[in-house]
Amino acid sequence: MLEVTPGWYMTLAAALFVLGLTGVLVRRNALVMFMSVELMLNAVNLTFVAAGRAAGVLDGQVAVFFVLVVAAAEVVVGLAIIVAIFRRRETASVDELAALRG
Amino acid sequence: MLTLLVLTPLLGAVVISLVPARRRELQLPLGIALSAAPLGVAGAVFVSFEKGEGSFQMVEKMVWWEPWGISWHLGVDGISLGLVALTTLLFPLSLAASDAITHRRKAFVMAMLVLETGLIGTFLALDLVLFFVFFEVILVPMYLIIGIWGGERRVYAAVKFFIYTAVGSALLLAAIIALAVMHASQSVEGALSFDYLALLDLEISSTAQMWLFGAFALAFAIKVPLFPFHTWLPDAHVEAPTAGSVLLAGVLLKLGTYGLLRFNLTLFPEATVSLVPVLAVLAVVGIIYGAVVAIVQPDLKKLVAYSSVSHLGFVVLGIFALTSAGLQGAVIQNVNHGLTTGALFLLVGMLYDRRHTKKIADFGGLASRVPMMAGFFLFMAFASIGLPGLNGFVGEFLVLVGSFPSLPAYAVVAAFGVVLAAIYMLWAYQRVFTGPLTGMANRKLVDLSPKETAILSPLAALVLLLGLYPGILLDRTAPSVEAILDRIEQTTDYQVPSPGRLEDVFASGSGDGEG
Amino acid sequence: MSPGAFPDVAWAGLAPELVMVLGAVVLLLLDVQVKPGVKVLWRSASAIMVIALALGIWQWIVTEPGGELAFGGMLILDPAAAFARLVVLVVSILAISAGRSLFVQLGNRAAEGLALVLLASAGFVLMAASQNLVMMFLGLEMGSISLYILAGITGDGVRSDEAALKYLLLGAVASAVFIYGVALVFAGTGSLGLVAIGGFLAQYLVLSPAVLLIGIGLITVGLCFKVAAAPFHVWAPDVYQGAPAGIVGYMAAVAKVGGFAALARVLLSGFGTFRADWALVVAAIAALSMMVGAVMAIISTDIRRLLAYSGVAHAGFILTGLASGAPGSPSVWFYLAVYTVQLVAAFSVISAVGGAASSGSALSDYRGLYRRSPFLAIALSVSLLGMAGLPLTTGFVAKLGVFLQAWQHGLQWLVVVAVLASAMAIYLYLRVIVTMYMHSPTTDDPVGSDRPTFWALGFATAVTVVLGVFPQPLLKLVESAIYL
Amino acid sequence: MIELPTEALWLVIAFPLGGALLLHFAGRWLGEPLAGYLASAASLAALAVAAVAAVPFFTGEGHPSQSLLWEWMPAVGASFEISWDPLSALMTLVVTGVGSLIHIYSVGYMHGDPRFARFFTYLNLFTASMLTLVLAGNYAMLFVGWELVGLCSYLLISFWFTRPSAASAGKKAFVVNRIGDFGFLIALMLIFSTFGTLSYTGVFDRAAQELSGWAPTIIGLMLAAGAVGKSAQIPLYVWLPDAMEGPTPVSALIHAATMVTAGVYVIARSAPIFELAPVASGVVAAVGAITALWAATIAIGQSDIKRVLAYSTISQLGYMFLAVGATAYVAGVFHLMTHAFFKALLFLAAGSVIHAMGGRQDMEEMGGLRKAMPVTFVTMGVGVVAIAGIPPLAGFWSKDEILSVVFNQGGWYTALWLIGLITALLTAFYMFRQFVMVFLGKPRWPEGVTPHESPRSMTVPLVILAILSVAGGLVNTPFRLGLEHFLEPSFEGVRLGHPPEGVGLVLVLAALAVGAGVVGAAMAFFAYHRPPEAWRRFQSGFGKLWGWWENAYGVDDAYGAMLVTPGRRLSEQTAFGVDMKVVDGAVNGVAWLVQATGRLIRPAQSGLVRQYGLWFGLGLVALLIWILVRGVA
Amino acid sequence: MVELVIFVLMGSGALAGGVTVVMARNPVRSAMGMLGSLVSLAVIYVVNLAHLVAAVQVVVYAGAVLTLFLFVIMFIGVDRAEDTSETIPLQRKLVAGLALVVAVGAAVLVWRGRFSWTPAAAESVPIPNGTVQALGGELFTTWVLGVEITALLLTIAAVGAIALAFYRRSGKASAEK
Repeated sequence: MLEVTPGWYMTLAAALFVLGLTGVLVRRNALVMFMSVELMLNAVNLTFVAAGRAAGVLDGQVAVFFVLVVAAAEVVVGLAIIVAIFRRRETASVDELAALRG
Repeated sequence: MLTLLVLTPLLGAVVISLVPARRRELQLPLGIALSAAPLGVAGAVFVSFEKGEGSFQMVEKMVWWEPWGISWHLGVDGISLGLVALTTLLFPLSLAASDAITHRRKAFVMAMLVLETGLIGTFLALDLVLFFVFFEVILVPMYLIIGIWGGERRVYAAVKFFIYTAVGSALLLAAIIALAVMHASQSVEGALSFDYLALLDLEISSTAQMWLFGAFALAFAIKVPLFPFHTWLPDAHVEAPTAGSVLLAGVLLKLGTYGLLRFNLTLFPEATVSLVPVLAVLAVVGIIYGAVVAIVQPDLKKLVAYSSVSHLGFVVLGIFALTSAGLQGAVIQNVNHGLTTGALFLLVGMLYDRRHTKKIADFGGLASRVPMMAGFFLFMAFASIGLPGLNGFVGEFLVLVGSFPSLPAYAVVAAFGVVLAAIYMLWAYQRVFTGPLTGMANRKLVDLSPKETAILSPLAALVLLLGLYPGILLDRTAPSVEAILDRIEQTTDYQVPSPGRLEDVFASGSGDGEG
Repeated sequence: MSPGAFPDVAWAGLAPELVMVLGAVVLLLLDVQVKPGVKVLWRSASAIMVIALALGIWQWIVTEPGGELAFGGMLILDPAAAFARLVVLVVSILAISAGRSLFVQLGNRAAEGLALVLLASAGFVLMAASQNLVMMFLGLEMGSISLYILAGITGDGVRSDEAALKYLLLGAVASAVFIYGVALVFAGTGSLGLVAIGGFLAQYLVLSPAVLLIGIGLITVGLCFKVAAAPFHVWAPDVYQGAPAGIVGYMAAVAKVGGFAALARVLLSGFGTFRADWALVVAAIAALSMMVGAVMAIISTDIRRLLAYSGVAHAGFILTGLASGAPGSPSVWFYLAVYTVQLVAAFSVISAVGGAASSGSALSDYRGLYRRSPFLAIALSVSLLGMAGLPLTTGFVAKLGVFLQAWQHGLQWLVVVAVLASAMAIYLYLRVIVTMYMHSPTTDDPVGSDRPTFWALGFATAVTVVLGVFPQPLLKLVESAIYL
Repeated sequence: MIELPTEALWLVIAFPLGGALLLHFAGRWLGEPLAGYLASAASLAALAVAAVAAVPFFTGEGHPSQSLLWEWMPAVGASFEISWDPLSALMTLVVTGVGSLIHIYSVGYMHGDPRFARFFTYLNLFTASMLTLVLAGNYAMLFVGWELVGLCSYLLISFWFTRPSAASAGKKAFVVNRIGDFGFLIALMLIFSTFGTLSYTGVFDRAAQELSGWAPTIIGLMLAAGAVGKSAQIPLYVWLPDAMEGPTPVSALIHAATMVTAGVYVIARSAPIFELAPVASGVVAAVGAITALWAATIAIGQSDIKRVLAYSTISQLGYMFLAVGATAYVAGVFHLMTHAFFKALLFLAAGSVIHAMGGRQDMEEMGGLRKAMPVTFVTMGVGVVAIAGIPPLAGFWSKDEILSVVFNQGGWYTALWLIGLITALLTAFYMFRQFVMVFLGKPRWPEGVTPHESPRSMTVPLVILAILSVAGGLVNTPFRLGLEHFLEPSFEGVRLGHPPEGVGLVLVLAALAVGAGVVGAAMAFFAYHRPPEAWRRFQSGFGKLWGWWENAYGVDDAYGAMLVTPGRRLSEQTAFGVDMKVVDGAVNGVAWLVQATGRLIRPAQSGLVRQYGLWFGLGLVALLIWILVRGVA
Repeated sequence: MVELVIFVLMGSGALAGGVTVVMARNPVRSAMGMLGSLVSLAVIYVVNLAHLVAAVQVVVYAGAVLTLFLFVIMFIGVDRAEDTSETIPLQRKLVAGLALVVAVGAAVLVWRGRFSWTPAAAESVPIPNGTVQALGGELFTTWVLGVEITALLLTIAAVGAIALAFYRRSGKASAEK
């Protein structure tokens, strides 16, 4: 019978991570980009949990807790910036923000 | 005493900085007076220098950056002595010739004094990092002197000067680091050391010597400048103010030849011996090339600049001749070139101050209007051409005769440079000073003022003195030069050629000898 | 450790951070309740910083050479961390001194701004002292998020917002990459503490190191992003250009300190046994950074972008020291200490010239600056010459230090690349100096600088020159800042 | 008679040198004519010292001696040392003697020139330099004098520097000389690397031991190259005619009597080396002979009074070369001496003429000056006869000795003898042609010219030189070889070329030489003692040849087209093509490359945050791949 | 067996949610995809005995964070389908290439057998049970500093939100328009 080892979860996490990264790269809506970042962080969390299980320690789950908080804090600040930008520019597309370059 | 010598100009710069801006009239005279102080100290050094001694004298050593074994280590020997004296001499003179600098004069005087400290320090440093520090620091005041008080394209010239030199010294730094690390791996305590005297004891493999030699040589070749690294020089000279040109030609270029002589020959003797053909070819090409290019230059300063390329080629040839005469010639030619070319730049500057042009075509027949100036110019031109009895000849002759036993073919080609020197110098003199007086502006020229005469006279006197009695320098140089050659002979299988049948000379020479 | 036991807390070891954090909170509360003037807030923040610095010096003195673990192994209070703290604090004090006009312009947001500076500094210090990778992540985020906000805090320009958003988005990705690397290292070793990881790796031969290697790679990349090393540097010019002038220097400096401290600790004390695997990668990043930074800076026309790219190059130089392994860490610290001071000084001048809240500083604005304000011009020149590594400035000593280390540890090729890059870099600093001294100004209006800026710049200039000539004290100091 | 130690001989140089220094700094203050008198006095003082010092050689008691003044460049064995032997004594006497006369002459000649004092400064400096050359006991010191006389020649040729031609001529003289010096310098290098010293004693004493194979030949040829430049032989003679731009006393002193003979002196001095190098000697002789003929033909076609003399000088120098090349060193030096007398005389006389003609030098404008300038007429006549080789004047004895020695060498030297003989004929022809054109016939003076005899200060030297030209040859006649004995100590151990033994043959040869002279003189007389139209007819009889002579075979133009113009073009190409475009272009190219690289990668910095993310991702993946490939694979 | 089923189901759910986030044209749909993904992961956490984490995942993530997202989406009115065509040249191709390289790289690693997720020293260990008590004990002893920092992080976030968005409206008139 197939046993689901932590490796399976971690593989899934890896896929999610790459998916999230892809999302950041292909979407131009800043909000969706943030969601993709969240996806990446979720992949990280899954890895932590699975790795913690494999190692038999709780540290993995503790780490998830902190990553979660960081994600939340990032989202708050990010959304604040997006709102601020939207007030001025009426857009959430990052492609239109390219005044700084060269 | 040497520390005093290095720091006196710096102290002078501090003093100048304290002069209030409204006492403008004080700045230049005070600067001249302050730069005369190191001249006095240098004079004392010269007098107390032991003649028969080949090693370093008046050595001072203090720990500086201890964790890395870097020390404030100064010393003087026959190779640096003349250059230090030359440096201290040229500074008061070129400051005195800087009346035309009216704009930001205080800063100018300060830059000059800082430059003097750097130059003296470079010649005296016996710690490689200390040397490098001075070597690099010089760039800043020189850069400012060209870039702020220079001619129309001053910025381009200044930046080119700075970058070119900096690129050259970049690899020098890497090589210095390599030496220090090598010292760490070879010494018992495993400590880094940048001490020149300690590094002399290193055992460096042939391959490593090649690389390190290359790095050192590149830095110095750019500074000399050796063909084909010379193109910064004409630009820098043309744009620099008079004092800048004088010091650039008079002293800065000597850093390159001094470095080759001081470091390449002693630290990497094996590589030196095997790379002699490369350097000698570059030197000889430089001699001929510089002269050929100088002939048609339309700008007097450019002409003198290219003549420097040619003259410095002699110095390099003398160094890599690896004979006593060649090395002595190189050392004294360093000083000679500083005197004559310095004086020529002073003269061109005086002319420029009067006419605001350096174009040869703008002049003509000036000798009938300014005979004194013409006389000095001709005198210095002949010194530069290598007229026996004047100093230029002593250097060139020693180099040529000294390099013949080891590099016959090169010496012969180089000797042709002497012919070309006559062509470009005399043709320039002819076009500027002889013939009928042309142009309204030229008719109103006034001859040298007593002050200007006073500036040029000591140079002329030295030109004559060194031309007729070079022993004053050679006596002090010879032991140091012998020490270098002894070192090369001991560490490699090179033999300094001794006089003998020509067949033997050609057989032992570079092989491709010709008649 | 049984549940319910009193946590192991080394309060004294974190005294400076506590002061900063509490100070930040106090500032925020004061702002809400008392609404004091900006000047008062600024003075309070400065005072907090100075107290923190005093405590930091005390901590530096009492720190044991080997360091000690604190907070259940979360932190290690060793000389390297203590030194990082000193650097961060000095830089912070310089930055808020020179940045006073920015806070004045922020008006009712000044308290937030100052609090964020305090919090960010505390965050980066924690990051430098972290022994646990998740702690490191928290410190990193604490600092980074504060910086994201600071980048956009003026809010009176599109460019400022753009900078903040770019910084945040890319920073979030980099953070995710970093923490994913941590997760993979955790998967590969079963622990989050660097000492434990080091012990594990020393004890067991890792037969299939792929996960670990990927983890190390991801952590390295994440931190390289923070320190703006090529090719992970692309955000830096945009952010430096768009963020308010008064704070950019600070942002750049503390992020570099924190990032390099973390990178050094991770690579040297965690993965020291894997040096064969990462040294070359780090060296390659270093080489690329130096080259790309120098080349791109040369063609920049905005002085901030120029400094950003030059910062990329400097990241390369510092990585050169890092790639040399543990013995190189004193040289890394020396470099960081002197470079960040120069960086803050340079941006302080930019702030004085262009306005503290401004975005973007065209190089042409600096034409003839010497005539408009000799002091600012000289201060900027000294900083730039220091960055160029001209002898008799601290920059030279710093470069010499890292080069020596790299050469001693088998990275001769990197030293050659580095010296060439530094020669190239000289040109770009010269460009600025040329502009300031050798071009005539477009306007003759004098440029003023307020008293704190004057002192901050004076200090930075003096440090750059005095320590450049006599670096002995600082060299001695960093000798102990080594990762074991 | 007191005996002067060799150590004191530096005084010989010091007098004129001191005079030069004094005049340089105080000349303007001294003014005319005091400056001239002082300079003359300095020269005479040198003559006096030299004469006293030379007495032992006359009495046959003297020995060559050396005296070290000071070390110059010990590393190459260069020092200032004086060598005093009959050869240098003779040269010193000639230089100071003729020089003093010319000094005195110049006081009159330069009257009224604004730079009167400066002229005497140079003249004194020249005397000092020439004495340095001849008194040197070391090749390096010889070279000092060698170059300094070149310098003085430069200064004096372009004395009237506002004339572009004068300035140009001075430069040309110096540069062409430098080309010869190039050879000389190589010779010095070779000598040093063989002997380790440049001192005469060190070299000559060991020459036979150290030199072998081709070495002496090379050294000899290189020395000869220097001599060819200084003594204006083919192919480097072109500077001398132009040098006539200088004041006439200069032409007399430097470009006839003394400096140009330095080449001959050097070869004679280096006899121990040439002794070992017959090929080099042969080349010298051949060059001399060919130059003699070549220049003589050109002299025929000249109408400028000084140019005739200039080419004549070249031709006569050719004789001297022929002599020393044929190892007839004594004969060469003998001719050197007599030539110094009569050529100085001729030049000074020509100067007197020019002076009288108000600066005009074209012989076509002269004629019939006999009455106006009797002293000049007579003295110049003496000079012409002397140079034509008519006995018993000085030129006969020396020229005859040369020709007979050359003949006696046999082999291909016979051809050289023949050339010499033809040249003798031509010499007589062009000199008499000149004499006739200037002094005889009807005056062809332009308007406003009223020739008059020159002042006493000019005529007295003429007379003295005329006397010397008459009697000077008697020091070394086949009947009494005074000079040969006198010079013997200088050529110790050197095989000297000798005239044939048989009296009959000697007489035949002498008769041939005299005959050639007489025939030439007669031809000139008949061709030119007629109205100008008749000359022209005579001249056109030579067809194109005359044009070539007149134009000096177009050598100047040919050099211009073959060397000067291509040289300048090469220089321009190098300076503005290679240097600015290639060498500097490469430097700027590097800078451009850096910027181009920057511009190439700048688009990556597009400002688009997603693209930044992509770069981040690419870097990340690349790094991971690398680290994995290294660490796992 | 149960775990396998849950893994397959929830794993697919998480991936599908993730794909939705990336592909959906409407941000609201992305948010929904996100929700799906988060919840799926929460289930997986439960299977891995990470109970507290699972709870926090649902409460904080799905509850708070996602709500915040939705709120902002609505607030700034981008709750409509948007153009998802690529405007940056080569971006998609390069991204696809990147993903492909990662996939191939992973495959190569696995295929070469040089890949193992777990530590070399891992023996069979009991699954750590992430009860509230166990986790809380860890958090408030060993990790207490982290918890403190979390507080600071949230403070920073709050301050940031105020500084960036709140004052913007009430503060001085912005200079740039």
